[in-house]
Amino acid sequence: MKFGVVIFPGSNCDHDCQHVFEDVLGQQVEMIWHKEPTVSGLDAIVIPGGFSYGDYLRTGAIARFSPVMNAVKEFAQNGGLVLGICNGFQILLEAGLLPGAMLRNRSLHFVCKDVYVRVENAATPFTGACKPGQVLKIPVAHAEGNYYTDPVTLAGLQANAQVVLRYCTAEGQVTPEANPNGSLDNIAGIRNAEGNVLGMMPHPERSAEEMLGNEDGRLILASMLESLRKRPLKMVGA
Amino acid sequence: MKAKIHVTLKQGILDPQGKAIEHALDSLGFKNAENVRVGKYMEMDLNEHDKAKAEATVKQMCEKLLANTVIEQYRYELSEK
Amino acid sequence: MKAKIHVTLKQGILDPQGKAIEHALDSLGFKNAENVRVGKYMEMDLNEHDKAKAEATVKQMCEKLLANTVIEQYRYELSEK
Amino acid sequence: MKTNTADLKELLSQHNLTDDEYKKIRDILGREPNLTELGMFSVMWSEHCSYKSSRVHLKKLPTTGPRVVQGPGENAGVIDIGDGLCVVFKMESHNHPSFIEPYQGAATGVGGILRDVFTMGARPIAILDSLRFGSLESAKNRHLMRGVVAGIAGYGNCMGVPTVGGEVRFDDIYSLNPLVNAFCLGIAHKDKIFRGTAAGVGNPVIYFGSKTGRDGIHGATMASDAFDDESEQKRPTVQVGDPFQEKLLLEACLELMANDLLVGIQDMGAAGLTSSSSEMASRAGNGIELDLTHVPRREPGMTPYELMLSESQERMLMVAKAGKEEECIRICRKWDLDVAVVGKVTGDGLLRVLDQGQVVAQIPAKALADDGPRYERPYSPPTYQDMLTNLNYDSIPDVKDASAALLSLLSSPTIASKRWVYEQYDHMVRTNTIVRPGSDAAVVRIKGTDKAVAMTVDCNGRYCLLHPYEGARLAVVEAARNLVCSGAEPIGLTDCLNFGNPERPDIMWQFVLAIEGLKDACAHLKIPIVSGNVSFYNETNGLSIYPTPMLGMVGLIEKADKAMTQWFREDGDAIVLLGQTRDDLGGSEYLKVMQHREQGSPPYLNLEAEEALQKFVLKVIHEGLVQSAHDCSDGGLAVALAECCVSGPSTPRGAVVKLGLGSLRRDALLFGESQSRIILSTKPNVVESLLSRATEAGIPAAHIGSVGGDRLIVEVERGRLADGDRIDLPIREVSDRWARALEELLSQE
Ligand SMILES: Nc1ncnc2c1ncn2[C@@H]1O[C@H](COP(=O)(O)OP(=O)(O)O)[C@@H](O)[C@H]1O
Ligand SMILES: [Mg+2]
Repeated sequence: MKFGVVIFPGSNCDHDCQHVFEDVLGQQVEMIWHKEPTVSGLDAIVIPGGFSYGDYLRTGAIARFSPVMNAVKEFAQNGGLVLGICNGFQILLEAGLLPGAMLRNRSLHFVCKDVYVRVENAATPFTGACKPGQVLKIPVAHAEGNYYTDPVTLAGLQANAQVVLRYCTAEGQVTPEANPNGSLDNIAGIRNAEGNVLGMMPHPERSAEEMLGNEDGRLILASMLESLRKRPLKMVGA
Repeated sequence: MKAKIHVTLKQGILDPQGKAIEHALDSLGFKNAENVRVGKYMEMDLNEHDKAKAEATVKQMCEKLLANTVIEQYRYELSEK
Repeated sequence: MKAKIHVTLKQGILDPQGKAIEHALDSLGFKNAENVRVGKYMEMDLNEHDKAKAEATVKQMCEKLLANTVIEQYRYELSEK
Repeated sequence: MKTNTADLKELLSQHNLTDDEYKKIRDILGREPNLTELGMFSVMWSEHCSYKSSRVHLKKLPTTGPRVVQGPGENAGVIDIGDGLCVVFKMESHNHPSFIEPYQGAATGVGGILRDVFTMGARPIAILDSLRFGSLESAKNRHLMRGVVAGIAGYGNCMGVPTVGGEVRFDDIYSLNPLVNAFCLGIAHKDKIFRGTAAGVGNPVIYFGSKTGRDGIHGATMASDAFDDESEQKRPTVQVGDPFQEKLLLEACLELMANDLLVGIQDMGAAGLTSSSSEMASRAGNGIELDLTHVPRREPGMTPYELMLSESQERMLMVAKAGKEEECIRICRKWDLDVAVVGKVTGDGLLRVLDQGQVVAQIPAKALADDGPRYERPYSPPTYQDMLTNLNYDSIPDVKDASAALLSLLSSPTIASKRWVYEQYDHMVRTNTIVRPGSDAAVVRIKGTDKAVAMTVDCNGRYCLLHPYEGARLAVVEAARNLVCSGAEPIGLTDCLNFGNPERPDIMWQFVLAIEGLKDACAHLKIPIVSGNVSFYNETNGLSIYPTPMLGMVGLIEKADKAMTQWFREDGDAIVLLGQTRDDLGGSEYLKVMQHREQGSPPYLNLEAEEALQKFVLKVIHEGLVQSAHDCSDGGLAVALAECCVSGPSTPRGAVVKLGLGSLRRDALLFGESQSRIILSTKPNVVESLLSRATEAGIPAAHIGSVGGDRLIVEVERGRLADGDRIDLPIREVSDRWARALEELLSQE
């Protein structure tokens, strides 16, 4: 499979995503400069973490206007898989590919540590390899992961099983203490209504190798592969 | 013209920064401060002398970029430099 | 009383955020925006009816906490709620 | 310059220049300098840039070795790690700016050290930070610490370079002079190391990065200026960092370097355009002609003086190969950077500065960069030195309640977990961090090889106060021990020497002895010092900091999977103590916390014994005989054991330990900071062979207990047991105290 990894000025997990898909999962990767107006021949697009445009004004606010984002939108509209990690999630929100917005962490601090997330919906292209309710240990690293949306939208997300990952304890309890940033309903990751776009704050690419002490994140990436293999042969965007 | 833009969190949206400041003020002995809200304030010069045009532009800027209307509201004033 | 406080970077101090916004506006086609500067805007309610007292308090707050007077300047307005 | 003597005096003092230095300037120029030239000399001849008080002594340090590719003198040191790769590293201080504006001061400190490393052609892969603050009981110190940590996080996180380790210590002596030292390490190809040289007469000189503003003018002189209460006025000189701009600068630099366009390159640090241009010219024995007309500016009406002295951040100067200008400019533009050809390399050895066609300054580059004044400042031990060292231990009662003492030590901020700090740093980005903050050293793998590098920063300023020579030696061996415990062989060192006012003989004495100590320890362990930095004048109102020669040491692990951590891994494992415990209470954290004394002689050190221990531990780790390895430092054996139990990522493990008292004091046995001691845990079946091999190697070794249970129990064996002889605590309590102490101190408003 061929994964596109978008590079914005200030992206800094782009190499990490390239590494994990190429060297760990043995897939093809194409790095896509943000000024590219079109993409082609890709099976999935990853919007990596980092500080696109320095996170100035609002995180993701400026990046969403990069030419490549039109291509990403189109790719998504054609059913292509799009994964936004951390800053990538924030960009997808600003771009309107996912509902809601990010506020500063409750602590006002940047927080980098392992957290536990519970798989609330295992029937997505991003979680197919997980058991329902499975608890994954995946690191977060952000200052704006405090997810917010209005009550109506939230109800919609919950009703359509669009809340895919929620912060929880090691035992799988969804509690305020287990929430690293104060996000609404302990939300760590959501998908769009169609189910082909996922945004998540935790970094699966940082927990996909034994040497890094934790391989849970790999399940997310492996799920993508699996669903791409199962999918009827039509190369999106091609 | 000169544009002055205020972008603030919508009512009802929790403002962690405001809370923190309120708490800090309190422990500094400023017991009588309440409902602290923190927002952004932007100033810019606009090469545009027609007030109506300038208004339209600034409104667009806010809608498109400067404010995220999911969580924020904005207001602006225009003045001659 | 209600206090409205503006905290902005002093003249000549680099404003990376303003620079980035100006750049973004430009590439969005808003070519006529210049000297974008970004600051903080704060609102709070003060349990204090004596204007002079309120003034003194707010000034203290700014000096002590709200503004980093090394690189920032502040101004405030007070109004009845 | 047409000025009457009164004005001249005023002018010179504003520029921190002495009459003699001014005379020397006149002799060099053969005329009076104009104001711009005076400013250029003042920054280049400042202590910060010229090392005028330290050079004669720094020369003594061992800087060579088989792996050394580049020693001191360039932007950073370079060491060969095989496979055609090098590590490039350096440590820098940003103490004064951080005191004035903690967030921006620390942030720009990180920005500066990053530039030093990527200027050499390396991609930065790790940052470490070493911090010193006064007591957290003071709101001001809490404010400083919060700001500094946020500043380091704000810059490093945005750059996507993980901050993988560091050190924070607390002592009131640092209240008015906090220390903020940042270390950065990068990876480069051995055949693609870049240097700051302006070779090739006629080659274009190109400016790129941010525009120039009035930031930090006199910053370089400020950094060499003892504080007084008027320092407030110097505030507007603080620079603001733009990590986003620096990230673009980094990527642009690496792209420029990959395309074979450059002759030389250097970042604009302190003294901005003046230092970068004069140093590059001087290294090549050439001159440079700069035309300020082309320098990108942030503000109108900037004078040549301001342009040459500005310390605006995120700026670089490169000398391109003739004809490659366009290509360089294209790459810089791709990354949205300001870029302009601002001059050319000349053969006359002069730094000539033009503005609007006028020559506004003309100085021999070498005079600015290398011919600054050198001082052999007088030195002599302070009168109070004996009072510090002479401590009558009989006057100090032995420990009454060892359990309580341990808890107090674990909640002393110097010993307590630094989680509050490093959780604000992205320490995982780049997915190379195989040992995260929280063990003796951080370990970062090098993708595309089997290798990993280990890094640590260490210095105990109290030891250095009590005996600068011993303190410096102890810093070297502790750093090395931290690396060895992580499975790494020490291969190189960078230093950041923080001291008081060198014009004071007692301070100069501390400096000279510390250098001697560094020299002897490094020479013995064969660890070359390849880069460094001196920060003098850490003094306010006549009060100097403890001598603090901060060290950043780098180790190599050939097989990354041999990396070792400090925490116990499995219940039932045997606990082995290597090394000898003596009556070493002097200068200990225990004396400070429990007796409020910072006195005595620092722990005894025998370099042969230390070396034998380190060789042995490295060997057994590589043979796979070891489950964990932790060196004993602050708080001694009891604290080290507690750390083995609670510092791991999973839930804490208990341990049961028996120690023989022999002729020692109980407090010395439990909390003394005897050197050359390492706690290993091993599978029970290998203990015997391990012990006998240690004994053969001449290393004192004892099987002191085993891992497991839900309590930390340390019994001291001797005739009969009195209460105080026993540490017996629920492991949860030990863990909570240690894990929460720092956060609790900082959460006071
Ligand atoms: N300022 C800091 N930033 C990042 N990590 C830190 C910092 N201070 C301490 N640490 C980490 O906490 C752990 C304990 O630090 P320290 O007690 O200095 O170790 P040691 O005594 O072995 O030198 C180390 O892993 C160190 O890297
Ligand atoms: Mg240690």
